Amino acid sequence: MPRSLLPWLLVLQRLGIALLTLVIVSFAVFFATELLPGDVAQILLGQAATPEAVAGLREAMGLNEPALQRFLGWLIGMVVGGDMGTSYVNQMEVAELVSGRLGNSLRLAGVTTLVSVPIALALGIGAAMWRGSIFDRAVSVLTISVISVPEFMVATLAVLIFAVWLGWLPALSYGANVDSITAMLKAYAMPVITLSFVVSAQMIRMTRAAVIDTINTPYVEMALLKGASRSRMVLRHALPNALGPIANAVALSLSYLVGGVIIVETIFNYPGVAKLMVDAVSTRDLPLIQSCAMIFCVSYLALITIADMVAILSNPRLRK
Amino acid sequence: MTKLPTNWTGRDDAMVEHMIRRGASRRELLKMLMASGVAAAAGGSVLLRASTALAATPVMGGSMRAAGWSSSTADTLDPAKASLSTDYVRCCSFYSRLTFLDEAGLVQMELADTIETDDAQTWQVRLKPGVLFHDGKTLNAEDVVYSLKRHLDEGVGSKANSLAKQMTEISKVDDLTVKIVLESPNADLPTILSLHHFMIIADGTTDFRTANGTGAFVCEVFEPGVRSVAVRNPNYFKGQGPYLDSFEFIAIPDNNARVNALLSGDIQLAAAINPRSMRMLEGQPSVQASVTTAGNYTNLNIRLDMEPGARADFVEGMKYLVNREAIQQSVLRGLAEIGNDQPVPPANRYHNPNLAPRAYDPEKARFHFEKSGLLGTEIPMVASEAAGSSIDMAMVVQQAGAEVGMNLKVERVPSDGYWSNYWLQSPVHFGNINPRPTPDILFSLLYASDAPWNESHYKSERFDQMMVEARGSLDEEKRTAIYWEMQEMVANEAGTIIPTYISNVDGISSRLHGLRPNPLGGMMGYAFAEHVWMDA
Amino acid sequence: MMTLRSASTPDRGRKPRAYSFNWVGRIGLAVMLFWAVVAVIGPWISPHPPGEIVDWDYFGPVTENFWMGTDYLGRDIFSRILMGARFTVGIALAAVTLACTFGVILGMVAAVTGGWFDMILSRLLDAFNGIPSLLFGLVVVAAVGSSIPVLVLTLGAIYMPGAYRFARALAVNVNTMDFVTVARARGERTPYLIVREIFPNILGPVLADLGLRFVFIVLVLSGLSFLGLGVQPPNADWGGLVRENIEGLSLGAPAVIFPSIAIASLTISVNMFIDNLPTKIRDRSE
Amino acid sequence: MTTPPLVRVRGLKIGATTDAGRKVEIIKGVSFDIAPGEIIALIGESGSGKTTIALSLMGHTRTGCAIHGGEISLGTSVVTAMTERQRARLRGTEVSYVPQSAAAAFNPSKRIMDQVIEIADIHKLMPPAQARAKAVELFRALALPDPENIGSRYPHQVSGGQLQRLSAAMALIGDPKLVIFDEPTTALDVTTQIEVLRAFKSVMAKGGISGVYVSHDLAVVAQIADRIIVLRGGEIQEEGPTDQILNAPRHAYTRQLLAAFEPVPHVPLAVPEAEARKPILEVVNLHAGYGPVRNGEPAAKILKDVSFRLERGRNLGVIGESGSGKSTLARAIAGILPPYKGSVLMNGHEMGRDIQTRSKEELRKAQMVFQLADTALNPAHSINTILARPLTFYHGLKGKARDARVARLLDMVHLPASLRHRLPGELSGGQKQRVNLARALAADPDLILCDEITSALDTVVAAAILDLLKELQRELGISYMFISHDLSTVEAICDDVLVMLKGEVVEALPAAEMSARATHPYSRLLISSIPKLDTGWLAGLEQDPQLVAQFAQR
Repeated sequence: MPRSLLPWLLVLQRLGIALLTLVIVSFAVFFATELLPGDVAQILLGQAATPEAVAGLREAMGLNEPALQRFLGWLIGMVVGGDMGTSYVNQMEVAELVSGRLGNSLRLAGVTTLVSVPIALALGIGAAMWRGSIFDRAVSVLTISVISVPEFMVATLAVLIFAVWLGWLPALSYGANVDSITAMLKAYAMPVITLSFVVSAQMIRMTRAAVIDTINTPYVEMALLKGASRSRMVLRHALPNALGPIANAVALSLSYLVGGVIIVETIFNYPGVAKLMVDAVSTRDLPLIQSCAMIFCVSYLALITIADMVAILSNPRLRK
Repeated sequence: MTKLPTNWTGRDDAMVEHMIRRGASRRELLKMLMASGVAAAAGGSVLLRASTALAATPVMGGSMRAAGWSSSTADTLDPAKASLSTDYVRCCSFYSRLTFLDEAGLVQMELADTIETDDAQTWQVRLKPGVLFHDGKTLNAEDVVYSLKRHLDEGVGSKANSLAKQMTEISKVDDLTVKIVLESPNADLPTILSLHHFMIIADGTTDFRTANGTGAFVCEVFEPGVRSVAVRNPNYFKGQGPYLDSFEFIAIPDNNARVNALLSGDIQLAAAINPRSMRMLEGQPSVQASVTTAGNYTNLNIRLDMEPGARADFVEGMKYLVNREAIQQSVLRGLAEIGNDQPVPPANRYHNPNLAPRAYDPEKARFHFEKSGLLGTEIPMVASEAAGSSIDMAMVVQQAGAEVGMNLKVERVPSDGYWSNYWLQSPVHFGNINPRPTPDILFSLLYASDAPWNESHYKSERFDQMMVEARGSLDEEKRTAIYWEMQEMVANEAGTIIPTYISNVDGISSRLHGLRPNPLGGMMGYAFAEHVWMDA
Repeated sequence: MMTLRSASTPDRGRKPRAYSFNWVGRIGLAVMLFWAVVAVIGPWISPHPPGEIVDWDYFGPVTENFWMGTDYLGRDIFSRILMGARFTVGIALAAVTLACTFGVILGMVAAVTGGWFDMILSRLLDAFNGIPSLLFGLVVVAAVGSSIPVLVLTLGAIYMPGAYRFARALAVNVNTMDFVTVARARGERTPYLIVREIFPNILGPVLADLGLRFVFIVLVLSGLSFLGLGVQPPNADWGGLVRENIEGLSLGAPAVIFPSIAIASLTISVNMFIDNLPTKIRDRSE
Repeated sequence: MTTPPLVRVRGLKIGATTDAGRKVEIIKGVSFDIAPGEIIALIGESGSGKTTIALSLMGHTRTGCAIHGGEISLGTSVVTAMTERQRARLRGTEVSYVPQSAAAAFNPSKRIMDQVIEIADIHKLMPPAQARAKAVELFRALALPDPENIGSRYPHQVSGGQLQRLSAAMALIGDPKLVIFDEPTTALDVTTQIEVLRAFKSVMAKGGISGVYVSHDLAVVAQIADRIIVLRGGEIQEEGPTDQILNAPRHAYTRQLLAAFEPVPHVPLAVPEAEARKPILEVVNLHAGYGPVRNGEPAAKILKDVSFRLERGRNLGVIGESGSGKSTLARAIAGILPPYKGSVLMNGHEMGRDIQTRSKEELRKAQMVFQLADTALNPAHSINTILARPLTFYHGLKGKARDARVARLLDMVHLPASLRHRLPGELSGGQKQRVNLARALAADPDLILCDEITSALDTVVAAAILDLLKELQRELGISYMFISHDLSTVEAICDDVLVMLKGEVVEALPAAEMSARATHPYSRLLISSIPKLDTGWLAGLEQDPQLVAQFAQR
């Protein structure tokens, strides 16, 4: 086959695998949902769930078809037309329900990324550059403490200090009343601080490890023997070759920002996709559950793929 | 403001406030004040100040943000489906009912002008004329008929379906008159119509993505599970309309986050604060607590139709084993009144004050357990966050059981699906009952032999007969007497242990005024929005 | 020191000095061992039953009788932390063992067999990785309720793909080594290759990884407890204790501070220990 | 010497801290001088400290090492007294470095030109355009192809020999007074090595630059160095002009080193006539390759139509340069890489293609020994475990019998029995290779496939291993198939030699008369490229440029 087609075939293969993964996840999520006790009608009726009432509501909601049939219908609609379906619970288009929440989640993830990635990379590279120095030790103590403290402690303490005691920042962050830049900064400050804490630690550690790994290679020693300064060795020689693993670490950390932020969303009352999914699960709203799961999966796969691309682009040997 | 005597300090001020928050009665407070040597007049003035500046003049304008405790994508503007406090708050501000209950628990007319009956079976509802929906349509009898009839359609999924079933005929008489015929006489219909589910919507409404009602506020934004924004309805039929220009309602499920948001000033009202957060509010001049004891309770249910509840001694033992005082003091931090195992709360005019609560008596409990032959057997008690405070209560009961050799095991189960999978099903489980305005609703819902929510599966023909008798009677004295006896029967015969009536505590900003307790629940029976105002 | 040596490098009879590590690691080890001991003997040394209400007041201060104050119900926090050690350490340890056992075995099998088995398993577990772990935990616990076996299985399932990926990567490296080729050329079957040739050579890094995973599991467990899903009351793991008493945070109540310290001390000590393991054990882990 | 020396090293001591925290002295007081324009060679085995000394001239020590005593001066500056910053100023301008493996020393993610002129950039020696022009000049001087454009490639896009010369250009760009060559040709094939050595020699001579040439290979050093310093265990054993060291060594160790170069003629094993004619191994039209198989053929075909016979008691050598397919041949025979065409016959009957289809007995008869003893022994197993496994596996031995056999095996490879409880990591390279052999012997094979088993060893150790192989053959009557790129090794042990090129056998020769009997041009080129212990060999060597262009992978 012609050489120039090869990368495209690889991309196609990648996409195919990703799609397959999504379908697998979708089925897994479906069966998991089926295992949950109670269905949407029972849950909606709550204490009022007498058998007749449940049967009536089920009938009215069109839930009398077998679940698998409904799921397959949803899946086909999704794959063929990108149609996320209609929520059982409130009859709204899932796309409509999700879009606002996803926007929120992505905004939060985006701001957190903008804040945490540069800081984490700087600290990680710095720690690697001056390995064994006071700075390195300080960074390592910091990351260990951050890794070791539960997220909800960080978040709750942040609220207490900055919102309740100092009154500098709002205790809530739910995207309303963001009419100026300052208001936006204020609204996002607290969740972003908390999340940055949580995701940075891993990135710092991995960055440091990756850079140190490359610092130990002969070509970085060669740079030293050319008379290069420490910063030149690290920034010009070690870093470009550590990009692959760093990108991987960053991607893994960031994938946490979409679905893993349930605690932060809870504490700051931030309306993101994670809470939406929890809601959907607690109301057994299958189309919504599925859509949320797809979002998490897609974002995870996208990030991993981007990381792979970075690794490939940063390495001329793989670039061909 | 009245000048205070010189020996009265800010600390005393705080103490009085604290006692009021804890639900101390005015008499108790005065007694305390007398004992501390403060003149009655001065004490009175403190009380006045402490129980919010009631006398202040309402201020128009401003906006506020309030937070409830529960919210999800299942949030709805459909009053029939409303199930969470969040839904009730929204329904109350966007819609109106035919009647409502005032602070004293008395029925007042809202959309209805008059409600009349001769036999408590056939009712004539006359509507106020000229009431406008938000979309400009005028309220008429068809809207009322549609609104009420919806509850009978099972496809709607109405929460009030079982209550509504007694309305066998709902028909339009003329443009402003509706006739309601009941299955059997029920003198409480006006009270029933004040329930949140019976909000009036426009005829033919099926789309509830926004609300078209006759309420004090117009729905501007509604995002299920996120928030709603309401703005003043300029055409409100009650004349001057609400004080607030707008109000935003959100839900913060996490208690601590809700309190923190109140303390930081992000919200002006935090509904249903956990008693253990009270200390966070104490000594904060910017916030106050508003306490309502409406009759909400969390109870321990023992099914009488299966083991171990089929053994009467077990049930009897459990009633002695439940340390009501410990639950009141430790679990609910004093923000509760001790209950006497029957559902009619002290605030209700039919409450039987002569029925003394069972005292905590481990020895008697042990005696009965031994007699039942179950001492030492492991018996699971199902509790869940879904039934508020039930886990803590269960732990108190379990500890007491451990001390007399009764092996009760707390089984915490998920909130999701609790009501359909455990409540009414498990042999020993906890339930949680929201306040209902009349004994009849409570008894027919919870204790009649065919009651849909017969928590302990209690069956008594005599009880059923008495209920029907009281329901159809327009003689207050007779009704009271019957209800008192029924309360005794429930307390002694049923398997439902109601240790306390739990007070609802709403945290409010000091800038917020006009909030008063209401027998339908916290936040002024969820209808606070049209009654409160903000300091400028 | 002895336990570490025998556990991580069974065959090595080197001079003990080769495995000495610095004082930071030793402190970490000491704290870990302390909590391990507490987890075992906790119930016997606790002054009060964990469920007993000992004080009508709540969020009580540190006193002579209640060394770490009292909680929101007026129970003795000291006793509850001793009791919680067993659940926190026990569940996390069980889960991490489960995750690593299955992950490592599958990882090694995938690395050695390769081909379709490897490809499908890797894809599947990768997909699983895309599901946020806390959400997964929430769903499972919502479905089947929370009991200790459920928590262990759930947490184990959450971390299995990570352990798999890690072990597989290591095993793929070892698998290309000549000594494995020698064994293969000798005619050895896959189980022998995995058990005798590969496993001993990935054990060190796997143990280090297990330590880090343990920390994550402790944190996820506390996160689950924070969201209301944990051990059955009146017992509670440390995360549960923090959640129960979180209202006391602004009051500076010992009831919330001490459980937090307990969590942090455990996780920090494990991290300190792992970070300061001799490079011989750790070098292949990054 | 009238001119002052360029480099003065006096009483140099370098210490290292091991992982376990122990401190050891690796350079124990070394003193020498280098005159301007002089090239000295540091010769020694691994662990002799030759690279450590060379790097210390740049003021650099590797992680864990530090200069403990003595003085190094370069021209007028005292390197040992400098700060790290001052030393950095020295590197690249006064003294520069040519690494052992240019492939590893070039940053894979940057273009070659940027790396070559980086020294000029770091030290602000000249504007980039000028540096580039100078680099092209150097490329030309180093006889690199396409000097104008080679700099715009990435390191992985040029060959190893070119990369090695490019690294020399990198070292020379800053006009240093001293260049350190750290085994710069060790990783190269012999045919490539010649060109690289020539290029080095000519630029050094042209610029009058002093050099330090670190190597373990006396023959290579003989071509380029003016003086040789023989090192062992961090101490100088002998120092003298190249001619003197080669022809009149004074120190016993030097003599030992030289002796290892002496070809030891191989005496074929006397085998009964009837046995001898029976081939122990016969390979017929063997084809093998890697990659996904399509239409029964793999994507990358390595071995093409290889056939040969190996008779009992005889040894077969396989020589060729990297990429010639000689290791693949061994793997295909062992079944590790199943051939896709052709057959392998052992003692006359055909064996299964892959390991799975071969019987235990078939597997037992042919054992393989790998080049890198380090990776061929499981670091987690004791020597006893390693040797006991094949005994149990093939012979079902257990308990005392097995222990006794392990002891015998260790004795056969001249290792003390006390070693059996050690781990491979505690053994020296030579010891490990002996254990490797012992493991092969444990199977009681007819044939041992030796894949470059002496290449990674120091000369003296390698010679001892060869002696051992011969001894074992005399005792056990086994045959070897001996794969190597080193002709003298093959000569020392083999009876017949196959010359391989690009997966094909180009010629089969009797080992004793290879140079005389070789007819294939590639064989002749290969044989003529082996350096000789003669200072004039490189200068006097004439190779047909056409041949070179055709076969050498420069």
